[in-house]
Amino acid sequence: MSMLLEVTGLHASYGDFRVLHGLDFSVEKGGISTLLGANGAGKTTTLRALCGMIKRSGTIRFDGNDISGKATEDIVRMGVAHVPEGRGTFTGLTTEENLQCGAMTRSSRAEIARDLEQAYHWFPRLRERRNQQAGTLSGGEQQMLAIARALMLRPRLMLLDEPSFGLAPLIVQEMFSILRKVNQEEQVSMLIVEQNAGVVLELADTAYVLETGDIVMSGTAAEIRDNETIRAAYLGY
Amino acid sequence: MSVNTTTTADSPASATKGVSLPAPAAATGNAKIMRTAGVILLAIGVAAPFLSGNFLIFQLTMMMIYAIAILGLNILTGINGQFSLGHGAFYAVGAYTAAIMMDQFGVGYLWTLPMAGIICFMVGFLFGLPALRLDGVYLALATFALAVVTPQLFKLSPFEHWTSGVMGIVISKPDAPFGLPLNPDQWLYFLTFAIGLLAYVCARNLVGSRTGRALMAIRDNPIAARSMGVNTALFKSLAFGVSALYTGVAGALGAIVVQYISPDSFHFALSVALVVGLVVGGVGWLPGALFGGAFIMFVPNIAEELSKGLSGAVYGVIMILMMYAIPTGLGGLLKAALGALSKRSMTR
Amino acid sequence: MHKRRNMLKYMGAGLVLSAGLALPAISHAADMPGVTDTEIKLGNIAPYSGPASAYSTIAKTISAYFDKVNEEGGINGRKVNFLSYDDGYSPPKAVEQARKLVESDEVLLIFQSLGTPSNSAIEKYMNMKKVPQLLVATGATKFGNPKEAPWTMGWQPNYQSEGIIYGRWITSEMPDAKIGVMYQNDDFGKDVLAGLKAGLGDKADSMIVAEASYEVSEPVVDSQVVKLKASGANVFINIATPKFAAQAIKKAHEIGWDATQIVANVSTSVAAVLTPAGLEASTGVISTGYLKDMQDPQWADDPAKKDWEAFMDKYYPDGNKASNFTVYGYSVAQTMVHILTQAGDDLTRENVLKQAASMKDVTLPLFLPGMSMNTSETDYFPIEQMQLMKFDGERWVNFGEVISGEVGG
Amino acid sequence: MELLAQQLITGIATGGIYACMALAVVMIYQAIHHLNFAQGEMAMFSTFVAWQMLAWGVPYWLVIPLTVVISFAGGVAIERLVIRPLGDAPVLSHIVVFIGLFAIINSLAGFIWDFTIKPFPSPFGEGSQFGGLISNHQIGMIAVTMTVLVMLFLFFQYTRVGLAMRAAAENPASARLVGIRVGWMIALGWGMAAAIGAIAGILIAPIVFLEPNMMLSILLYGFAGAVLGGLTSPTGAVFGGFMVGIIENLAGTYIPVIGGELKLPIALFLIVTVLVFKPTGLFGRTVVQRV
Repeated sequence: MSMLLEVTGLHASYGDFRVLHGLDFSVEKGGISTLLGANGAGKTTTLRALCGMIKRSGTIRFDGNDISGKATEDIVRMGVAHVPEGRGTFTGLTTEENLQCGAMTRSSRAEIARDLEQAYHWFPRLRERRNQQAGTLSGGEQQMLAIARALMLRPRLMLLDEPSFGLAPLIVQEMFSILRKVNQEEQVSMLIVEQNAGVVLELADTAYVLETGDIVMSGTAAEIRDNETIRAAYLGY
Repeated sequence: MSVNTTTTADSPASATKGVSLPAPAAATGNAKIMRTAGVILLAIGVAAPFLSGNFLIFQLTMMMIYAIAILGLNILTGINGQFSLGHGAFYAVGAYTAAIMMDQFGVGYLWTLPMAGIICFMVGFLFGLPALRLDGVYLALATFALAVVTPQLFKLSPFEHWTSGVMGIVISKPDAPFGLPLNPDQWLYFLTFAIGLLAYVCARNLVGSRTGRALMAIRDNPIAARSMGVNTALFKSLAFGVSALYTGVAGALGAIVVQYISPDSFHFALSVALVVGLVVGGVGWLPGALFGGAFIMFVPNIAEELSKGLSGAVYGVIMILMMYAIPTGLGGLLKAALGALSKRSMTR
Repeated sequence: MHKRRNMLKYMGAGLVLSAGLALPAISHAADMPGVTDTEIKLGNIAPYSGPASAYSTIAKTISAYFDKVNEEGGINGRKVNFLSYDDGYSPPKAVEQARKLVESDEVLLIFQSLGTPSNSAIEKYMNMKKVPQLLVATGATKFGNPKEAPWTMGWQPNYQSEGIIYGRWITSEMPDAKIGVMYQNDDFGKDVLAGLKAGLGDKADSMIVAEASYEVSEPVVDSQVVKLKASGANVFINIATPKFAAQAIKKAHEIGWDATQIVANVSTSVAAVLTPAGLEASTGVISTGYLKDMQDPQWADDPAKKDWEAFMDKYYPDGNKASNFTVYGYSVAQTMVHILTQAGDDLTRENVLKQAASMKDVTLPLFLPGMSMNTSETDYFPIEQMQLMKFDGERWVNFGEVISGEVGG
Repeated sequence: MELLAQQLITGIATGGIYACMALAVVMIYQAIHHLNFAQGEMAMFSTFVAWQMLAWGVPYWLVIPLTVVISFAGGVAIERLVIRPLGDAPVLSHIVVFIGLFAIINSLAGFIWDFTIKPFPSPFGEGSQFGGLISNHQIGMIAVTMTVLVMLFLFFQYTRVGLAMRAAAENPASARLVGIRVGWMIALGWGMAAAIGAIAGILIAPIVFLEPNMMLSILLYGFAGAVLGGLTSPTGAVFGGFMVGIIENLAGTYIPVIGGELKLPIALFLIVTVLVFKPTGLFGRTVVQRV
């Protein structure tokens, strides 16, 4: 089984305050892993640490290369797309400009144009809003824009931070079905951080449960999903 | 642009910002260090005029005057989070208030100080009202405009009768009262020293008071402050007023000590110097004002010693190097040092 | 009156105290501070930084001139130690530097401190300390008042008498003139304007049809020139410092305003004013002068110019020969040397002041022919003569008599 | 009526100077969200560089592109060498560094070229229009300003680098997440601001004459114009610059007694008033954000 992302002993801190205390987890090539846990467990921090947005230590292997010392831009350029908490929309740019930004690291204009069409194919609502200031989009539209923008990178790994946050259940369903299609058709691996464990466990292969900066449980999504104790103790559903 | 203020040991806000406060034992240790430093400083301050020549006394007096002005700016910027590039204007208003009262109405110099304070408070408060609507760079420009415009107002022909226009006003230096055995330089030194001390104590009390907490709440999170029922408009204008009061008193003292004022005394470079002093001393750290005052008083002289033709360049280089070495000012450096110290004492 | 008494009281107290507390102000060489057997210490304050830093050229020239004097053996065997400090054109800083020079460096005197505000700021202090403040670099009329400030003396022709000369000339030559005045809104502009009005006498109100002031903080003065032309004036009096004077001359030419133009003496440099403004635009401009313009071809073969050039080449090679500040600095330094030479070995402050106040027909190589300096205990204006001159497109041509201004006569 | 027309035209001519500078101000604001107090001095220094090359006999048509290139490199160098080491120091520390830069550049220029005013030749030759109210140079200057404005618009709207710069300025964290090298975008912003400043300096110098303090007050007017128009909009900045020139001239001419003495204060007062009612300036865009 070959791993696309292998993390061992990941530590991270904000100033003097340690947030992560040595995490080990991985994402298979073509697979989907999820990090579950309550608010403040360190999920977002984990994604930020992976991307080099905060100071971290430990080994992070992406496709065999250690990226733990690399700058965010360089990690992104290797094919890691991060859909951040709060979606990271460029609110002052139009929808289409946001998507163009997603393809900033690529050079072939023809391919970019093709991918833009593909993005609109997946998210038709965005096509309608293509010349609108992105800040005026609804929450669901902005989340779709964030995912579509990440796809414009042609990523090999997508890091998604609470994609369902603040969205209506119907939209969440729609979005996760698109994510499944992306995963299957484009072979994009994913690491999804979620509080909404019920939905994400349907999608993921592997799941890790995080509590105050430590992984307290891991296993296949099915195992976690079917374990009453875990559900009651950590996932609250 | 939001003004990033460094929180310091003085402000309770540091606790909410996730900076770990030193343990109580260490805190008293720090307080002890600070108190000892304060007492030593005080002793030096009292002894200085008897140990040095009149010229140095004059320089030290000017340094303290700038420190009082910077203290005022610190209340606005450090405590309330509003920005001003135009405090030289309030300094000028204070100076002119004092000079006109003494020159035109023969008022005793001591009485001009509270009057300068009151007038500057009003001017500051009124200026603070429109400034409420402005943020960041816009406020910076509005205050900068104030600094540029004020000297021009003082030479307006309709006011020339009081201001003497471009010729300026010459003032007499007061003698020491009650037959104190002090020469005028020494006496003004002690007067400034006492007023500076008073100003500092008042500022400290202000910071510790409910008003002070409200001001800091506005700085750290204006929306939350408003939702907690703080009248942000009133408090922000008030901060402008109090800040202008301090700077105005400093201006009045400056006029008396220098014995002369003219529109050229208050070029906008003065406002810029005050900001430099504020940042070098440490934004939000009240004692930093003294170091800021020392910086803007003495460093240009050092620069001039190094190179006359390039004194401006040398001063600029020193400024930039300071910002590399201590980006959060002396206050930030001291805080970090004390933090490290208390951490070590904790592990012990 | 009341104030004066206070001042006296203070002075008494100050003396007693400084003696009592053993401050080091009066110690060695009590009667000749700043002077040893080998050295004379002179102080100076100039704006090396800040908005007026252009003027620092004067102090640099003076410093270079004293290098020359020292190399040639000094003054009566003593070398001049010229201490020049920066005040950035800020009065509070000027006070600080003056006190440093007097109390810490213990100079014999301060000379050529620059600018009306800075000199106003230190005047009281200097007189209280009885330290000469000689040949100050400003033409403000107030620095020539031996009754109120016996230790303060000017040098250059004062601004008011310059204005008076223009006023007189207009009343006699152009009695029907309609005058538009542009002036810098500071002591210089207002002083010349006041002199002009005095010179015009009771016709001032009717003859001056428009006034427009400008601030040094303004980038351009186009608006003022356009406004003055619109007033219908046929005489344009341009009381401005070099940059603005040049702009105004250029603008007046561009808008085709064919008024008789008068430009203030501070802005007569061919290289720094008239050439930037355009020589064609400058043709016919009238002003007054007392120093030779070294860029003016009529002095090409003048031996005094050769001396000056040799001095510049040897002692101030970085200096800009096109700047008439160097001519000014050279001449004022020569005046100082003259005074100190006259004082001989009696270099007390009192005697130096006395020598400064007793110049009789002293002339300098770079003075226009016929000019001289005269002072007395009641006349603290060394240079009071000026001559009208007109620019012919290439050089200044003097015309009329050498005129004497009467202020403080 | 004639005077009104004259003052309007003069105001536009003078406003062209401010517009030119305001454009440079907005350029750097877009990149770093600060007002750079050293900007005027940088422009002045660039102009001296151009003057020096002319004095050495380099032909005019070569001097301008050379100066622009040198200034661009200088701007990038200042960002890399002086600003970058500051990292994420507080805003006020940045401002002190700008003040320091201001002092250094001003002092250095005075040291190298001294303070005597120097005429600077106009690329558009002598001569004037409208009875001398506006010189050919000023018309040329306005045309160049407009051209630069259009080019900037095209650059930001239609090139990938322009888009990347906008993205980096608006949300640096997100920009990094799409692989934009934000640090270099900021350096690029400095370079472009310096280059535009150089053009502004070369255009302004023939009017106000070249000397180290020539930008001291123009920068303030440039700020005023930029803020009036809205710091987020180059078009607004140019418009604001012209407005400041016109307001100032009309106030100086028509407000009795104190008008002439208070040209600048009146203009600034009006601007602050505008800001009070429209805090982002006339053309400023408020970014709408739905939560």
